Amino acid sequence: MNTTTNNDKNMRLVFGVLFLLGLVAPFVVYPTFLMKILCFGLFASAFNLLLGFVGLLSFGHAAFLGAAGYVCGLLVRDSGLSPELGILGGTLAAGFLGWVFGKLAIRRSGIYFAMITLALAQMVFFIVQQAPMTGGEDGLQGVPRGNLFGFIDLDDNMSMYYLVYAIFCAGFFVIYRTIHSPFGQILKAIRENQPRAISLGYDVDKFKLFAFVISAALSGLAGATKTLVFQLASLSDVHWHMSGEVVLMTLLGGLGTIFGPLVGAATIVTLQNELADKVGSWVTVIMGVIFVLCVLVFRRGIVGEIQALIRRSGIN
Amino acid sequence: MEIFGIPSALLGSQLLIGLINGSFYAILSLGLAIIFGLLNIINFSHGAMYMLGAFVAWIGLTYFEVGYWTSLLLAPVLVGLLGVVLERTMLKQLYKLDHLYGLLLTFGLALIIEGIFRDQFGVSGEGYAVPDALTGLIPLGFMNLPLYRGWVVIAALTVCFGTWYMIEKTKLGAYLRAGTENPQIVQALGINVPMLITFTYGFGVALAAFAGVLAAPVFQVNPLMGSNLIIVVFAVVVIGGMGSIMGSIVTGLGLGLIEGITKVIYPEASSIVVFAIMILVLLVRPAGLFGKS
Amino acid sequence: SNNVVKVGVLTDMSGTYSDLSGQGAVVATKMAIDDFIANEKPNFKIEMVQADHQNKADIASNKAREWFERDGVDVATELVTTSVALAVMKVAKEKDRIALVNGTASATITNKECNDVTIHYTYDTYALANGTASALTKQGGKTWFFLTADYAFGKSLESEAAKVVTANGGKVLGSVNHPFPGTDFSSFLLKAQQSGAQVVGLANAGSDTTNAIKQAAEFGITPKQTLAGLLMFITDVHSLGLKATQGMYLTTGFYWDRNDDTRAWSRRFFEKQRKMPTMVQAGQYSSVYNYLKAVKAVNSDDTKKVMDYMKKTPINDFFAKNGRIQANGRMIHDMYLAQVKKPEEAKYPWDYYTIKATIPADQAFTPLKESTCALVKK
Amino acid sequence: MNSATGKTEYLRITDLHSYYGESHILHGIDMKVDKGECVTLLGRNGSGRSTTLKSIMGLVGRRSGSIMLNGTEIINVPTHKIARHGVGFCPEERAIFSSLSTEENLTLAPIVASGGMTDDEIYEMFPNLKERRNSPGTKLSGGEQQMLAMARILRTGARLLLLDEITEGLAPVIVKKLGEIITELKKRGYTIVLVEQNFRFAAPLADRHYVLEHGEIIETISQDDLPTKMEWLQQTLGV
Amino acid sequence: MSQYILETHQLCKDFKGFTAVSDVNLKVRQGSIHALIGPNGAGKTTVFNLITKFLPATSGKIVFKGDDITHEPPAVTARRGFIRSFQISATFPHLTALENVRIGLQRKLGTEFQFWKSEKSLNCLNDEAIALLESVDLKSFVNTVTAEMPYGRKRALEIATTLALDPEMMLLDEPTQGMGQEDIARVVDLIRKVSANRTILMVEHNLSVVSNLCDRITVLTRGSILAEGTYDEVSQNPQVLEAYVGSNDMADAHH
Ligand SMILES: Nc1ncnc2c1ncn2[C@@H]1O[C@H](COP(=O)(O)OP(=O)(O)OP(=O)(O)O)[C@@H](O)[C@H]1O
Ligand SMILES: Nc1ncnc2c1ncn2[C@@H]1O[C@H](COP(=O)(O)OP(=O)(O)OP(=O)(O)O)[C@@H](O)[C@H]1O
Ligand SMILES: [Mg+2]
Ligand SMILES: [Mg+2]
Repeated sequence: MNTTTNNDKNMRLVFGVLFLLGLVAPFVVYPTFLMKILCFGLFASAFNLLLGFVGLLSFGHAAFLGAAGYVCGLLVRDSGLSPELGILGGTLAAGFLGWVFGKLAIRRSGIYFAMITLALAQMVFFIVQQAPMTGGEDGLQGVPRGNLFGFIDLDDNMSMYYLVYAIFCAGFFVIYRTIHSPFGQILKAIRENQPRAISLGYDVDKFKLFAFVISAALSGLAGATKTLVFQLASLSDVHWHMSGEVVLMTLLGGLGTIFGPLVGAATIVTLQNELADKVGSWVTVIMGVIFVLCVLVFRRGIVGEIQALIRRSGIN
Repeated sequence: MEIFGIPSALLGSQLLIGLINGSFYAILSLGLAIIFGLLNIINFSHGAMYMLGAFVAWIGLTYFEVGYWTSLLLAPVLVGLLGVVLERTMLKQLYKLDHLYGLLLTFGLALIIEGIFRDQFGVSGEGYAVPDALTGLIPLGFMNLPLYRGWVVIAALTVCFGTWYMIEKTKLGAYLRAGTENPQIVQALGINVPMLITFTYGFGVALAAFAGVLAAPVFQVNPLMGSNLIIVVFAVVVIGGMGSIMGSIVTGLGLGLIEGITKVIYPEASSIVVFAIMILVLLVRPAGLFGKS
Repeated sequence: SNNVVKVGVLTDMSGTYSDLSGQGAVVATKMAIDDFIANEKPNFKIEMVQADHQNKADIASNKAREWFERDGVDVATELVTTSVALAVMKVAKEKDRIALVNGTASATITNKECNDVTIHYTYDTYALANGTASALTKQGGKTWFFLTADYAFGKSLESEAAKVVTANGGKVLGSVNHPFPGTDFSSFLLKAQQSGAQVVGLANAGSDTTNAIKQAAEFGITPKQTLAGLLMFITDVHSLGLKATQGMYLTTGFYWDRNDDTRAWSRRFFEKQRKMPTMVQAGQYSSVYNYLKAVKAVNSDDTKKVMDYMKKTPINDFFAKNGRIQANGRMIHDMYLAQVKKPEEAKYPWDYYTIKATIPADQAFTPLKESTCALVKK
Repeated sequence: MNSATGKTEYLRITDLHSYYGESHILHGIDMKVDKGECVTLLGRNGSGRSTTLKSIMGLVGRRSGSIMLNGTEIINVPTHKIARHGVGFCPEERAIFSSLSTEENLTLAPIVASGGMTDDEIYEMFPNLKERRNSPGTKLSGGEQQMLAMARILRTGARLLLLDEITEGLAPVIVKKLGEIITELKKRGYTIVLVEQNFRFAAPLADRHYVLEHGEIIETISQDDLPTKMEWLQQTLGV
Repeated sequence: MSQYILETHQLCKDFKGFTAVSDVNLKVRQGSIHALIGPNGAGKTTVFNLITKFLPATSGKIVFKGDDITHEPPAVTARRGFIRSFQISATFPHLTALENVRIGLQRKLGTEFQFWKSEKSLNCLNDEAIALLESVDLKSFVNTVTAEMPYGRKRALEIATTLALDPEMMLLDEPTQGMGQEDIARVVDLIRKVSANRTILMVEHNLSVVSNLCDRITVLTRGSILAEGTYDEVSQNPQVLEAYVGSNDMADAHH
């Protein structure tokens, strides 16, 4: 009992420190870059909710990120909606798409689940590529950031940053809450022993579907926000490589840890950004090497390894 | 004469071309199915191995004057050996873990291999000429079939059915089938299962390399030639039923045909018709057309 | 600013376009800067930064923002692939810096999406499609069939070419949209064959084009029917070889073996890159060099001053003949219709083209009055 | 067989510990089987008898201690090599392969030494198998599958047989038949380790009984001592 | 309503041509403790899987309290108050004993889909959970992670979790398998205790447990019912003796 309260305290401390860091960060680090990290951090965390806490590997999460981005972009640019409504629209669209994917895939498990989600995501890619209003391979360009609630000018990078930060914190909180909620308890039970959970009267498919929809909607939230940040949505967000990238982020940061995906996303985004100037065509090779190392020697990921280290030193 | 409003000559030629493309799907998905059967790994680097096969042929021809026919043997052997090394050094460590890790590892390997080749050879691709003995056209009436394409079908079918025969009718095949069911007991009967697994992986990727050599004279030899194909081939394996040998051959050929027809009726959809079919099949038969439970 | 001019090369170092641009574009930029310093002895410092946008518009836009806001980059250049170019143009406009677009083909850059900080330098879809289609139709290629990549870019190539074909008295017999990217084109090629058209126009790019050409030869389509690559680079010809490409027509903004100037520069480029330059790489050199000249001339890197100077100063160098930058940002210059040589005609490495015609600058590109760009006063 | 002279030690296990993942199942097993002997492992469900056999074959997660087979240490030898040293294992779950025909199942295991039974001898011993030669292995009845599992190791020339609950779920007639077969095998000089629930079946066949509890051997009873220990056995095992 | 809480009619299960269960007509009386015995592979676990819907029946009908539940999803059947345990211990290994039981209790709270609530909202169940753990002698394990508990204790925890749902009928698959003598005695007591007001159907190999606890016994061999009756009736049945015990004394099969 004592240890749990201690843990709670530590956790609260960690959260507090990180929260403050996020508040001051844009004065030190380039804000657009931070916003990108936050968007991908949220995306990876949402993905992790599914893989790390329900044990479902979706290889089609790019569809949610990308589709929400396009929906948000179209709503804001072409229908003239305000940014908050655009984000909301994107999120809802992703949630709905998640429901459709989930309905089709949820009864399969393991590799089959991964493959069906991949196939569905390919269909979404195809639609986005073909549809007349998406701009095809040019992407959806020139999305205005607009004014939040009609009076906060988001063209100012700092206001945009704090909006993204607020969205990230809200999304992250939803994920944290979901994991530590009555619902999350059942998810844990399902991951640990699915037949037993069924025999206790829980409709496992429904829980998985619900978790899938939450994960999809939050991925969509990340995608919609990203569209506003960069003022564009592009095909690469819907491409299956993006689905692979989010797995890499999650794995690198630490599967099933609460901060892992954020750390993983930050690492990958930083690498992509930094390597872009230095190694040229070796970026993909380096990504591949990271993948291989993660799988072979570093399975717990950065945060997982740190936690294990703390636990070990705590025992000694 | 017309069928569905399409001139039958056009339909006939498109079906034939579908069959040719299906041959590539069949060899590639066969390799994947074999690997999945025994190792329980979705080999994401299969596309990269296909590309390697084509590149070995190209490098052989360009730098060492190794001809097509030699490459047809040499490339699978070399790529198979690479597979053996990868299995021994990396994949081996993952069997006790969730299948997911095998998929992720091979995904990473694919990125590395393709990245290196892209850096070395660029993305425009390299040309590889049709071997002299196979140039020319066969007049079929409804179309003129390039001789080489005819050879592709024959070679692919031979290899596919040879593999099927080996697995269904020989002792080695019996080991493989038994190993798929219960590797521990097979090992307890005195069969070197780890070696069998290594061999299987090597053989599976050698098939991919073989397809690569077959493809070299038809498509540009390009570092990314496998990465787009591989997703479709996954779909083929899933539709056929993961791990099913016959399933992957038949489905590979069949989907080639369906794609061919789609290219006549609604060409824009030809790249996703496979995925649409996959979703339908999985809804009706979760284990795939030929899969067991 | 503060006596430093910073040039940012944002290109595709590893993806589909890395051969036609990529490292070669970086090399060309360096050459331009070094030559400029050596020739013009400027009183300001010149720095270059480079980045790989991996063909992702968000990476490109992020990088461009960072460059403009934090690193004081004055001009973002190269910008291959439309999504990247459009994204960076917008950032440049917002931050009041310059975008020099070279690798991208899309004509929207100087039409619907145009802005006053962008120069589209080397070529565009109109110039290529127009050049090849009109020349071929005039030479008697009256019936056409298009093989079109199923996306906006492919379709605009097709429609631009088709317009020219009909305008010159030709006829389009049909077209087929193929998935993008595709690998096997035989089904589509058979349709082209069955159409009986004299010319098969390839409204696609990169590996789609090369694969289609290769397979056209395999199916005996060439040489019975003529292939016209609507977007082809010398690297494509190089990778396919002359055997597969002989006799093809294409339009290019630059050919290394055209005259002594081009040869001299290209040989220097070849020393460093071991490949002959594409038009994008040559255009990259020219655009950066001329930008720097403008900065020197107005003695400022202020965007408006530089743009104004560039728009009113004609350009003539080894790359551009009769070059002029129009109000919509379109740099117009002579283009060349080339035919690929037969293998036996090639005398030395990279001896690939015969220049069949020069398309004068004012005919090569979209007439200014037809431009939908808002900057064009009508 | 039990004569004090002329005994050759065939299998000796010393301080064997075995683990499945984290859980420690065997806690130091010591036992010894001479050539031509038949011993049984008795114990309750879950006492570790099957695990002992699997440990000899190297089929557990991890093991330590020493297993000497005919003078060779095999504790670190991979499973297939142990089989090639002449050990035949008939697992509890029979493990007949459904994708193989009966005949393929039978001939799957490679011959490891000369002196195994010929196919004819086997078909003579198990006529059912001959009849159903071409049907898939798992279409056989439980009893037939058990015969098949036995038969496939008799073919290989293995001299040490590890038999796990071979009478489980079999009709008494077949059990009786298996008894005869084991007697016959003993006559031919096979060394046998038998895990059995069915004490009535095992008692007359065995030279010695090892009683396991919680992964340890708590008692060794030779056939001669059996009558005196009967009551103790009944108490501990309920037999 | 009939006196039978659970009935199966002509229940069959084929696995690809292999008939694991054929024409089983099982009738379980309300309030009884009913045992299902038979040799290994007789199909006992399969019958369990069929009546709890973990496997679809090939043919036949399952009736629970007068309702045909043959085609109901398993979770729905479970919510009827019809809960099973598993042959291999079925706990949630990385949760504590308390959390395990709470998973069972949580259902009646009706908050299982509320992802916005804190898990602290579940603490109101702690007292009840601890009481349940006490009832199975697991008080000292309340905060132990289940994976670290001894085997016998896990089975007890499983029963506690099942009890948390206050089921009307419990299905226990070999509840004493792999247990030491004193653990067995404890579980027997426990089962007897919880059988008040409940129906229990259990699979058990240990005949001393069966004779001790059960009111009725069904003997299964090769997928079909061989005999049914009280322990005494069954143990006199020569067919049962032959098929199950392999001798002419039922006591031989006691452990
Ligand atoms: N694969 C496994 N993983 C984890 N634990 C196992 C495994 N197999 C067996 N055990 C455990 O090891 C212990 C000993 O099992 P073993 O199979 O050796 O028992 P046994 O004496 O043969 O009993 P029986 O065959 O009658 O069940 C048991 O507690 C069992 O739960
Ligand atoms: N999923 C399955 N597929 C194929 N056969 C199966 C399957 N499940 C069980 N069987 C077979 O059905 C028969 C009955 O199995 P079941 O598990 O019901 O036996 P049991 O009576 O519970 O035995 P035990 O006492 O050993 O637990 C066995 O022969 C088994 O091999
Ligand atoms: Mg056992
Ligand atoms: Mg059972």
